[in-house]
Amino acid sequence: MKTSLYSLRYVLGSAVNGLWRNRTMSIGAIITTTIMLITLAAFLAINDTLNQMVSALGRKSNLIAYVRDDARPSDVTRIIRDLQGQSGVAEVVFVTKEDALRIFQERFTDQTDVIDILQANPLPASVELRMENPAILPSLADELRELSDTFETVVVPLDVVERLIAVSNVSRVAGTVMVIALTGVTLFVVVNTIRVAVYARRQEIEIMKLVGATDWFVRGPFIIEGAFIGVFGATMAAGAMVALYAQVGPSITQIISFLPINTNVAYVRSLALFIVLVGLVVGSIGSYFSVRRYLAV
Amino acid sequence: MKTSLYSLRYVLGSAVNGLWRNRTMSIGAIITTTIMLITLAAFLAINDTLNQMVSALGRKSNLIAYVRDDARPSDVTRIIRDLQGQSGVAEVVFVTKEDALRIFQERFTDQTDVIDILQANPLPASVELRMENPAILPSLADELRELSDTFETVVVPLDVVERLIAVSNVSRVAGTVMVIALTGVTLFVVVNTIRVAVYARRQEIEIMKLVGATDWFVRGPFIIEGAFIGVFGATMAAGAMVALYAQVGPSITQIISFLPINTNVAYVRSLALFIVLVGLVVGSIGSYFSVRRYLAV
Amino acid sequence: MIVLQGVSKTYEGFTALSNVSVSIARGEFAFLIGTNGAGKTTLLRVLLREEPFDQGVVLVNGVDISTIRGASLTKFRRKIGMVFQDTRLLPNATVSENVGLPLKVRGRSNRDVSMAVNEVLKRVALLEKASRFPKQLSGGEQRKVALARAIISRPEILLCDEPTDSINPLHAREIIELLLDINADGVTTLVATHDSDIVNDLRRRVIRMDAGGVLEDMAVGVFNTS
Amino acid sequence: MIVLQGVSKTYEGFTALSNVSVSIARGEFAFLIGTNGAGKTTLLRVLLREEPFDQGVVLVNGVDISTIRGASLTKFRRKIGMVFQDTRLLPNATVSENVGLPLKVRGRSNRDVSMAVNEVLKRVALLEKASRFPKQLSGGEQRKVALARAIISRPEILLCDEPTDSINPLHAREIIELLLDINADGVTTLVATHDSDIVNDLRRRVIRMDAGGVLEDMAVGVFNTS
Ligand SMILES: Nc1ncnc2c1ncn2[C@@H]1O[C@H](COP(=O)(O)OP(=O)(O)OP(=O)(O)O)[C@@H](O)[C@H]1O
Ligand SMILES: Nc1ncnc2c1ncn2[C@@H]1O[C@H](COP(=O)(O)OP(=O)(O)OP(=O)(O)O)[C@@H](O)[C@H]1O
Ligand SMILES: [Mg+2]
Ligand SMILES: [Mg+2]
Repeated sequence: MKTSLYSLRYVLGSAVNGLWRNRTMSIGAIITTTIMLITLAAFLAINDTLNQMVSALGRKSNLIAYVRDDARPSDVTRIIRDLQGQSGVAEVVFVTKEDALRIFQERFTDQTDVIDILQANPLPASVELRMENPAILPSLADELRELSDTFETVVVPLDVVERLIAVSNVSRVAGTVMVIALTGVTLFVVVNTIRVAVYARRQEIEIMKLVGATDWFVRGPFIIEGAFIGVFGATMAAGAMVALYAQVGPSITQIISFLPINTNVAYVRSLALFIVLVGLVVGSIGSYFSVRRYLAV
Repeated sequence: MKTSLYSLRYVLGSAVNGLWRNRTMSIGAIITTTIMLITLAAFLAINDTLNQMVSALGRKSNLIAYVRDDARPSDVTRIIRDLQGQSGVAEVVFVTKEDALRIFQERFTDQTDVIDILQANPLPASVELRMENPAILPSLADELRELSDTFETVVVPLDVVERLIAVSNVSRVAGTVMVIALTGVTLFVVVNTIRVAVYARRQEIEIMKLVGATDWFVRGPFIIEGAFIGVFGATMAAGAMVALYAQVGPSITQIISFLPINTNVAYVRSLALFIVLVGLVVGSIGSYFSVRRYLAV
Repeated sequence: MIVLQGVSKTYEGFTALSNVSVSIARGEFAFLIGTNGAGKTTLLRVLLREEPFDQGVVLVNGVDISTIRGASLTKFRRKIGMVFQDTRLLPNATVSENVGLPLKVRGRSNRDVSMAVNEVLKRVALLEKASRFPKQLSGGEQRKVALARAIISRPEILLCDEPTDSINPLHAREIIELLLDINADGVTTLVATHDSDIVNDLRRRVIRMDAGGVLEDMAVGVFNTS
Repeated sequence: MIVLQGVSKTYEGFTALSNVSVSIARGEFAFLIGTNGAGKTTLLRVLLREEPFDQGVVLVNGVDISTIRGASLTKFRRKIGMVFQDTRLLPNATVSENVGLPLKVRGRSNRDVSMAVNEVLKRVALLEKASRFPKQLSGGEQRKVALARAIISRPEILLCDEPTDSINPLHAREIIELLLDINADGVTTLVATHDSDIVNDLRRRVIRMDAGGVLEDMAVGVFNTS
């Protein structure tokens, strides 16, 4: 018990000494960790933003279901309520016959006479959808077409929708692949840096073993050093990220004010926490494995 | 002369030895260089693709100029020719009165009677633009509005245009910032790796200086080693990139076949060449500066 | 008891020990001499289980050391104090930390360690340089630190590889006296050396090696320098 | 001609040389002796311009060495061969490469270098270990390589820091004879050593240092070991 307490103190003191006395390596490793994690965090944030942007663009796309003049208003109301509850649908707008006429007149201001000569308003009322997830548009359109008592035609500007779906799929897949790849790269580079730092101190490890140190006695300080490098690098990365978000976030939100970009504190905080956790785990595990091969003395 | 020739041979031989005999460090540095440059190349490619995708989306957006019924056909033809020559304009389509009517009828299949009761076709002919660069739409619209002899109204679906301009600007700026940042990160990490490798061999440098070596005698092999690490890492990165492009390129092109994504050989080749060049320059210059501080013996 | 029976060892084809048989009783003091490259260091490294050997048996206190693994190896090495020919000080640890390492490794308290460090540094006259780093010491001072580290844990077996190298003759004698003191407490002591004066003065057991083999084993040995 | 006038040197507050004045004629042979930490190594490092000094003047062939910079420093060092106390071999270079380095550095052809390397390795009896790396050599063998590297370029001045450390007495004598040979060709030779037998045998000039100062300067010196 006493022994392990003393050892704990030794491990911590030894780790601090190790970091300080090998500071060229330590600083190199910390800076590498910092910038790799900043890169990763920035990429996560940008990927997230781009995904949101693409989804938001998709939301513009719509489905228009023209309502039969003889449809039952209660049916229409019910369907609209159903649609509003449907996941993937962002907004449901009901355009009355009068609205349709007004829009038509606004568009063709110089041809009001065309309409004026008609006895009745020839334009139908319509239900217009703005989508959260344009991918479900085709099937939704089919469903609505079945309701032929209510709807005359269901128009889906299909080419735009397809393009948006394709773009958003590609960008989502590309983003996910890049996030995974960049995470891998970050882990690899950080671990490699630690590996090289440990390699440069392999003789220390051998000497300690020859003097009667257990594997854990040797490993301990190295793992703490690695953890410290990871956490310190990650904290600097997280700090830089939070600062950047505070600076850049609002101006992005302003430029594309119509898009609900995530710049809220909770999201940034959890991203920062995640980054620090990654640093801790990668640093300590990286050290553990880096030291291992030199322990076989 | 003879001396410098022998030295050249020495420098090359010495560099090869140095790489091999410090292979833990060399391999670490090469792998780091490789994956950093792969990341950079992938990012350049993805950024380029996304920019193209966003631009292509922008192209869907259009400007519709409704032609006066009494406009002079020769004016319209001339304007269309001018517009086709204008940079930023992707496509110019002339929709005749008859086309307009047909489109209207197709859209409102059940209201053909509405039109039928009209004595004449009330819909105007129009010139529709698909833009390469939606940013110039507003000014272009103003120009066309001036031609009030020819055009009745010029309609620009402004909200969509504005959003697209904003999104494409943000994504272009974000992309450029990320490319610059990632280039910086890549250079930094590669240089840092080389710096650490040189640090681990600082005593060699001191010994050589004490034995009467000139600075260039010491530097030479290190610079060649750095250059080799850079070029080798970059070549692997470039190879991986070309292979990936060959694999992934076609399927992306297929998924979003409507977008003219750059997967052509020339582009990939120049990107690969660029990456190798970056490796060469960063490796050798990184070594040069890393060795410098230990030469002051 | 250290017993070597027909021990051979090659480094990548080069024979460094060939058919070495020698035994050293518990509490014995012996010199290991021989030309450069005779195999003295190799023999000591084999005894510490730093280097494996190819043939033969090495018994320490009756245990075949080639079978020792893992935690037992750590325990085994804690019985041994070694002065390495190339000192092998931790470059990034102070003199105190280097000397105290064998005790730290055993989990001793900071107070115990620093008391022991002070005592042993006093014996090699390096107390005032306790907070230096190895490269801030002269060559002889570094070797004294290495010696201090080897003896601080009061090992059962003391292996000294050229303990008086780079050491001034006056201090060298003091160091040998120190080793004899320690040996008098029952510590088996094996000293590889090129210092003929000391060997000839002490008239102790001398094992002379050459080309990897034991050439002579003299109970009261002399170091013939001509 | 080497002249030191009132040279002092401190390492971060610790005085390693204090007011040293000594002069060594061209072609002279002198031993530098003194207790551990006396300042012998420091003096040699000052002469190689490895370490700066704080006070006094050091003249080598009439040139104040503290003023030498850049390319002149390289030229200056090429006049000197040094055996470092800690050998300072390149760990990643073979014996041949280590020994040949001073010639490579001077831009000599591969043939010239390998001929010279062969010759000098023969003189220290290490020819058959030419392709080994330093850590594949015994301690004494490493020191011989360091000596070979110091003499291969036929320097004007030879500075040897414990050249017989870890070397078997028989070989030690050979090495000293080699140094005397070289000195006979007019090479100014300064040998820091703890080997009293050799110093007492040779009866050459002995400069005895203590605590950073010169205590004695004897034309025909003895090494008093009691
Ligand atoms: N790692 C190695 N690889 C190859 N040969 C080695 C290695 N280590 C030592 N040798 C060789 O083994 C022989 C014995 O070496 P050892 O170090 O045991 O000699 P020693 O008696 O201690 O010599 P010294 O008195 O010079 O210290 C030497 O010829 C040496 O060159
Ligand atoms: N870098 C340094 N920092 C602080 N003190 C140092 C440094 N190098 C040497 N010293 C001290 O300077 C003094 C002289 O050292 P030097 O190496 O010149 O001694 P020496 O005469 O060569 O001793 P030895 O015979 O043991 O080799 C010693 O007391 C040493 O502790
Ligand atoms: Mg030895
Ligand atoms: Mg010295």
